[in-house]
Amino acid sequence: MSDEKIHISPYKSHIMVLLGLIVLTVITVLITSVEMGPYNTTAAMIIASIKGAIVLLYFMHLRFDQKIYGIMVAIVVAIFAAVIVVTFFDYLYR
Amino acid sequence: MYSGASNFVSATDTAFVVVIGISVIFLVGITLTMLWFVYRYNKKRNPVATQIHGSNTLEVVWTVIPTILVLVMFFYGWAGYSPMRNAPENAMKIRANARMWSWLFEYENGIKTDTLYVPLDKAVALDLISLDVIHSLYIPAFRVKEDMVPGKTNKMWFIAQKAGNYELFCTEYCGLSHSYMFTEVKVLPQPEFDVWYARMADTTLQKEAAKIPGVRGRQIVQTNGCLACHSADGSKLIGPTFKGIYGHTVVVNTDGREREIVVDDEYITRSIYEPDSDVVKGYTKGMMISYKQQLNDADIAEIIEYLKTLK
Amino acid sequence: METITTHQHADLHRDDTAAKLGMWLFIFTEILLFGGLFIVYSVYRFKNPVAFELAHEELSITMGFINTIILLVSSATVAISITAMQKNDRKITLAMLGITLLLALVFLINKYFEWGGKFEHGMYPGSELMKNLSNGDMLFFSLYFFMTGLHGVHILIGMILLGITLVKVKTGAVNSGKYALLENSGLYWHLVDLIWIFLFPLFYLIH
Amino acid sequence: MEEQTEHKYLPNYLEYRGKYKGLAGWLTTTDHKRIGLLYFYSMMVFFLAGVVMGILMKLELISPGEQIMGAQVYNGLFTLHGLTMIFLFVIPGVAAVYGNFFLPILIGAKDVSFPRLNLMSWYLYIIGAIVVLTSQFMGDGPPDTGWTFYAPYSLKTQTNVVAAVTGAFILGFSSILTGLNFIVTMHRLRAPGMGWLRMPLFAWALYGTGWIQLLATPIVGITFLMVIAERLLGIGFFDPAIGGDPILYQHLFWIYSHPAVYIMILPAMGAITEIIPTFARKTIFGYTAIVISSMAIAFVGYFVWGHHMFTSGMSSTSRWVFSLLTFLVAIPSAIKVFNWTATLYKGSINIKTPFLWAICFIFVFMIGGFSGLVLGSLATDIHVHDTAFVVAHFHYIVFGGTGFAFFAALHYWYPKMFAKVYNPKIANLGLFIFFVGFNLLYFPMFYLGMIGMPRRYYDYLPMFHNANILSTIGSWIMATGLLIVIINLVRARRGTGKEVNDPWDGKTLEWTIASPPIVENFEEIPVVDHGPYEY
Ligand code: HEA
Ligand code: HEA
Ligand code: HEC
Ligand code: CUA
Ligand SMILES: [Cu+2]
Repeated sequence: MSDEKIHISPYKSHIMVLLGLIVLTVITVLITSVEMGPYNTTAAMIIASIKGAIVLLYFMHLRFDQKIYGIMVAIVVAIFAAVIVVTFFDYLYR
Repeated sequence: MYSGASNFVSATDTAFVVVIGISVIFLVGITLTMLWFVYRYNKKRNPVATQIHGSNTLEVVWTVIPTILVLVMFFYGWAGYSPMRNAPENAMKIRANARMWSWLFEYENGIKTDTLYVPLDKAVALDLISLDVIHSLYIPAFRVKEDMVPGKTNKMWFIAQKAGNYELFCTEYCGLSHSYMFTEVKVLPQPEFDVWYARMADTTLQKEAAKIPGVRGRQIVQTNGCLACHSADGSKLIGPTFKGIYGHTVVVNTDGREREIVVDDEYITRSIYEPDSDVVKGYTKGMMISYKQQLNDADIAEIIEYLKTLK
Repeated sequence: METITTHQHADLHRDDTAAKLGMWLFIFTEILLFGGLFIVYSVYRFKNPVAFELAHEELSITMGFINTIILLVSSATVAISITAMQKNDRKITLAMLGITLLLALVFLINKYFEWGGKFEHGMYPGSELMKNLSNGDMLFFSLYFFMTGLHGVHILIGMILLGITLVKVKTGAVNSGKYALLENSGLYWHLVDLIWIFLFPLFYLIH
Repeated sequence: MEEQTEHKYLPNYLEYRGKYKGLAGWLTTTDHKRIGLLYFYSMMVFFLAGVVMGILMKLELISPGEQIMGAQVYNGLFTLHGLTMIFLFVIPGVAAVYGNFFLPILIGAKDVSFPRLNLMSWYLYIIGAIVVLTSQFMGDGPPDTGWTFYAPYSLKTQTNVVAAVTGAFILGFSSILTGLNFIVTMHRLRAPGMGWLRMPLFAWALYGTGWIQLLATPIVGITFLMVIAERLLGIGFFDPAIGGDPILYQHLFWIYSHPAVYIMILPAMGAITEIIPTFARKTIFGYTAIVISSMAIAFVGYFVWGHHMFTSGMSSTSRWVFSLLTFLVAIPSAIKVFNWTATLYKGSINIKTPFLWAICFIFVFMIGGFSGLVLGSLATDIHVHDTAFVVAHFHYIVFGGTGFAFFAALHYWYPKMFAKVYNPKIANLGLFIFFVGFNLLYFPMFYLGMIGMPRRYYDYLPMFHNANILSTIGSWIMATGLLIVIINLVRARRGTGKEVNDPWDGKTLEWTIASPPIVENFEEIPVVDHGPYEY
């Protein structure tokens, strides 16, 4: 038995989220086809992160679940990001 | 300790003394305290325990003090190490090549040796190059060590401060004969070094040597580390022995087929340039790397002369 | 957190929250599994920026785009199927799961053609062509095959999970009072989508 | 299989008959206690095999030149020894045996959250072990890369690396699933009233460990997969000939393998933390500080991996960053040692075998830890990296730490697990000989490293001879000690049972139930209204 109160997302919200994601995908494709030098990658990654966040928050229900899941996800993402940063202390300064 | 064999010894050994010193104090202190408690608060002497749940003051104290101490240790370690990174501009440059299981040092005037000769009191900078897998150049007396990573040139430098011979080891595991990948550093006073340097560069001497069949070839085989894998006396190492090899019939595996072949000039050349094309039965493929970069046809001709002498 | 401390249940065998927590933890593991590859990717891209940029032109943005859309839609259908289950609408649940599986299949077929195209050009792991590539290209394609391949494996696992769920919904073993399996397979499926969201720009949209 | 029996008499977990009897009953069990024992027995087999390999290596090293084996055999031997000890003994180690057996009991639960997954972890462990072992007999001979599988040697060697790496990959999964199971168990199944800060510290240690297992292991998993792909399919990742970066391999390997050393030590520290208050008859000093230090080790331990690579050609920036972080991770360990010592203060100490093991643990752990500081400091690590000094460090801290804690825990919980009592005099004698042998075996290696003897050396120069002789003799003394300890325990197991529900007068929940525990541990789930060590 789940002892959490159940939050039911309406169908409509799923559709809206999906539309949002598709729009963002189109934007990434468009943005990366304009010449912006190194900012292309940055832009693409920012959009991908936004999309990821949307999936996590709505599809994966983090927004409505107990906080603990959200906290865990945040910690995991932070650790992973830190690992990349620390790895790059090597490659950036070789 | 503090032998002064190189310019890095004193700072490194100071770091050792600091880290180990603090450690020993704590080790002895904590051990004695523990033993004292075990004795003093033994069940017999202290039948009823006093319940103490903790003390924030103490926790802070024994967090902050070790933190300060480790920062001190860090500092000494870093201070001893950071000069190792920056070789002076005027340092003498030597290319150090490592391959499975031998060393080759190339000097600016083209000399190649398998022993590292360096002048006394002069900065020497090594370019560390590996031809196959990772090795590591380690001179304990100098307190220096750096890996030799294929595809990447690492650097090392030092000033030898005492004449003499020192061990030089490979400390990164590199396969079968890792523990035999050993040579010496010979530190010579500048005048002696100069004599050696000039003599080695003198090609007339080599030409002289080349007059006696096989002598030059023997030198090449030695400096290129062939003898790490091929013996000259018939014993079996990683590769087949060189003794009696010339003119002899061997069974080789060519692209999965076995065939017999007589060892002649062409076969030897191929064995050196493309060792994997004919693999001698009973030996593993991929062990010997191609020497296309290091040896030319003239060298191989000399090697063949040498092999002919090994009856 | 103290609120969830007293929930020892007499019935050990049914703890949906535990199952969900377990699934989340497993997802973290998966994220780091791919994380390792993202580290490799970022390092090699950093070292070979030009080669990576040129190599990506071998990949078809259209294909990648279509696959992205497919996965996004399939993610939405899974989410809808869960809502439907909560509303006790089994028909929609089944339909949505069916569509998800179908989309997953289309994704794989698409991938099959994409890889197949590469193979036809002699471009596959270990091929002569690949061995003769320049270093940066070689790394790009190694990573491409490895990462999309591993992602493909995850699609398969996700399909199996969703397939089992579908059957169980049909038999009624998964129902509106007990749908942890559906929720967890859904979570897994979203993860597969999540990873693709990053793979897409990294391989197809380099600029 | 866990249906609650209706009878008055509740069978204990050893005699309980589920669907199957005998061996099949054990192999299909989902009882966490039985799974703990499955781990225990299989692990002891691997451990003893690893120990024999260690002894053989020492025998070979007794003097320069070939003694009993050739170089290829020696290289294969230290690889298998390292693999066995690391992946089959200390990484599952304390967590898989005592964690499985006692975690649910300590938090007042009937089992872990996913009992079947738990059994599956054990099967994965066994399968992984078998795959690793097949590498010895199939293909072109035993792998000879060392347990670190450094590229590009691991890509070049003709030996059977793929099998060994695959085995390690499977073992990684086993470890991940165990960690996952424990974390969920602690979140979900704590007895009513047992808030997070009333959990025994062993449980906390397992909680930290679980997170490391979960977040670090997949990195090495994927790295191993890449090595396999590179060897089998020829898609290049690490071979410099195709632009790969061998140093990147090292980063990935140590991103896991450094945290892995804390997977080994945290549960060990946790076990010691259970033992000390019990025998000091006193509540633990600084409960919260220990909790925080466990979590801090888990967290900071994630960011120090580069200290294994100080000489690899990493950038200078990384080197000092990693050195600094390495020193910081020593602090939480220090906090634990201080708290253990402080717990003894004004206690009423009951000197029993487990306590003696714990004290010895603290001593050797300190030596291991302090030698870790020597390695963490840049200048000194440059000198002793990849020498016998490192070998001494990790034997002191892995064997001395985790190994000692394993035996401490075994002597502590033995009566609970089997309801048998061992002979304490013989146990103490065994410990004494073991301890002397241990130090004689490994201490000379510190010296050898300082004078420059590299590790993984099959043969060495005469200048290293004397210390090596001492060390080899130490290995025999230690073998004698371990033999005594083990024989004593085996004899006790064979002996008659005793009523020993609470032989040490412990306060944690496992001492409130019967020995051996009944199938679902508690007749009734306890309600907890105080901290774990209230004397
Ligand atoms: C259980 C496993 C374990 C543990 C817990 C540790 C703990 C530590 N290790 Fe160790 N280590 C290994 C297992 C472990 N290690 C292994 C297996 C290898 C070799 C791998 C291989 O190459 O094969 C290795 C290698 C290794 C290296 C690489 C050496 C090299 O190859 O050059 C380094 C370098 O920094 C290091 C450092 C440390 C440090 C600083 C700690 C610290 O966490 C120690 C902290 C403890 C203390 C400091 C003692 C207690 C403190 C006090 C009593 C208070 C007083 C303290 C102060 C004043 C600070 N270790
Ligand atoms: C838990 C971890 C663990 C443990 C317990 C041990 C235990 C031992 N190790 Fe360890 N060792 C490692 C982990 C461990 N090792 C690792 C990770 C490596 C690195 C591998 C690599 O480089 O890749 C290593 C490497 C290593 C080397 C270095 C190889 C080299 O660099 O050249 C040596 C050399 O002597 C060695 C020796 C020993 C010995 C003698 C024991 C013995 O345990 C000592 C104690 C012996 C006993 C307690 C005997 C008990 C006796 C019996 C049970 C009866 C049966 C016995 C007989 C019939 C003889 N080990
Ligand atoms: C790392 C070890 C190694 C080194 C160094 C090495 N070899 Fe070899 N060599 C082998 C092995 C193994 C074989 C057998 C397998 C094969 O044919 O590839 C071999 C085969 C040969 C053969 C063919 C032998 C026969 O009996 O048919 C010749 C000739 C040879 N090597 C010459 C050399 C020369 C010259 C050098 C140095 C410039 C050298 N090798 C360095 C390992 C080595
Ligand atoms: Cu070269 Cu070891
Ligand atoms: Cu480490």
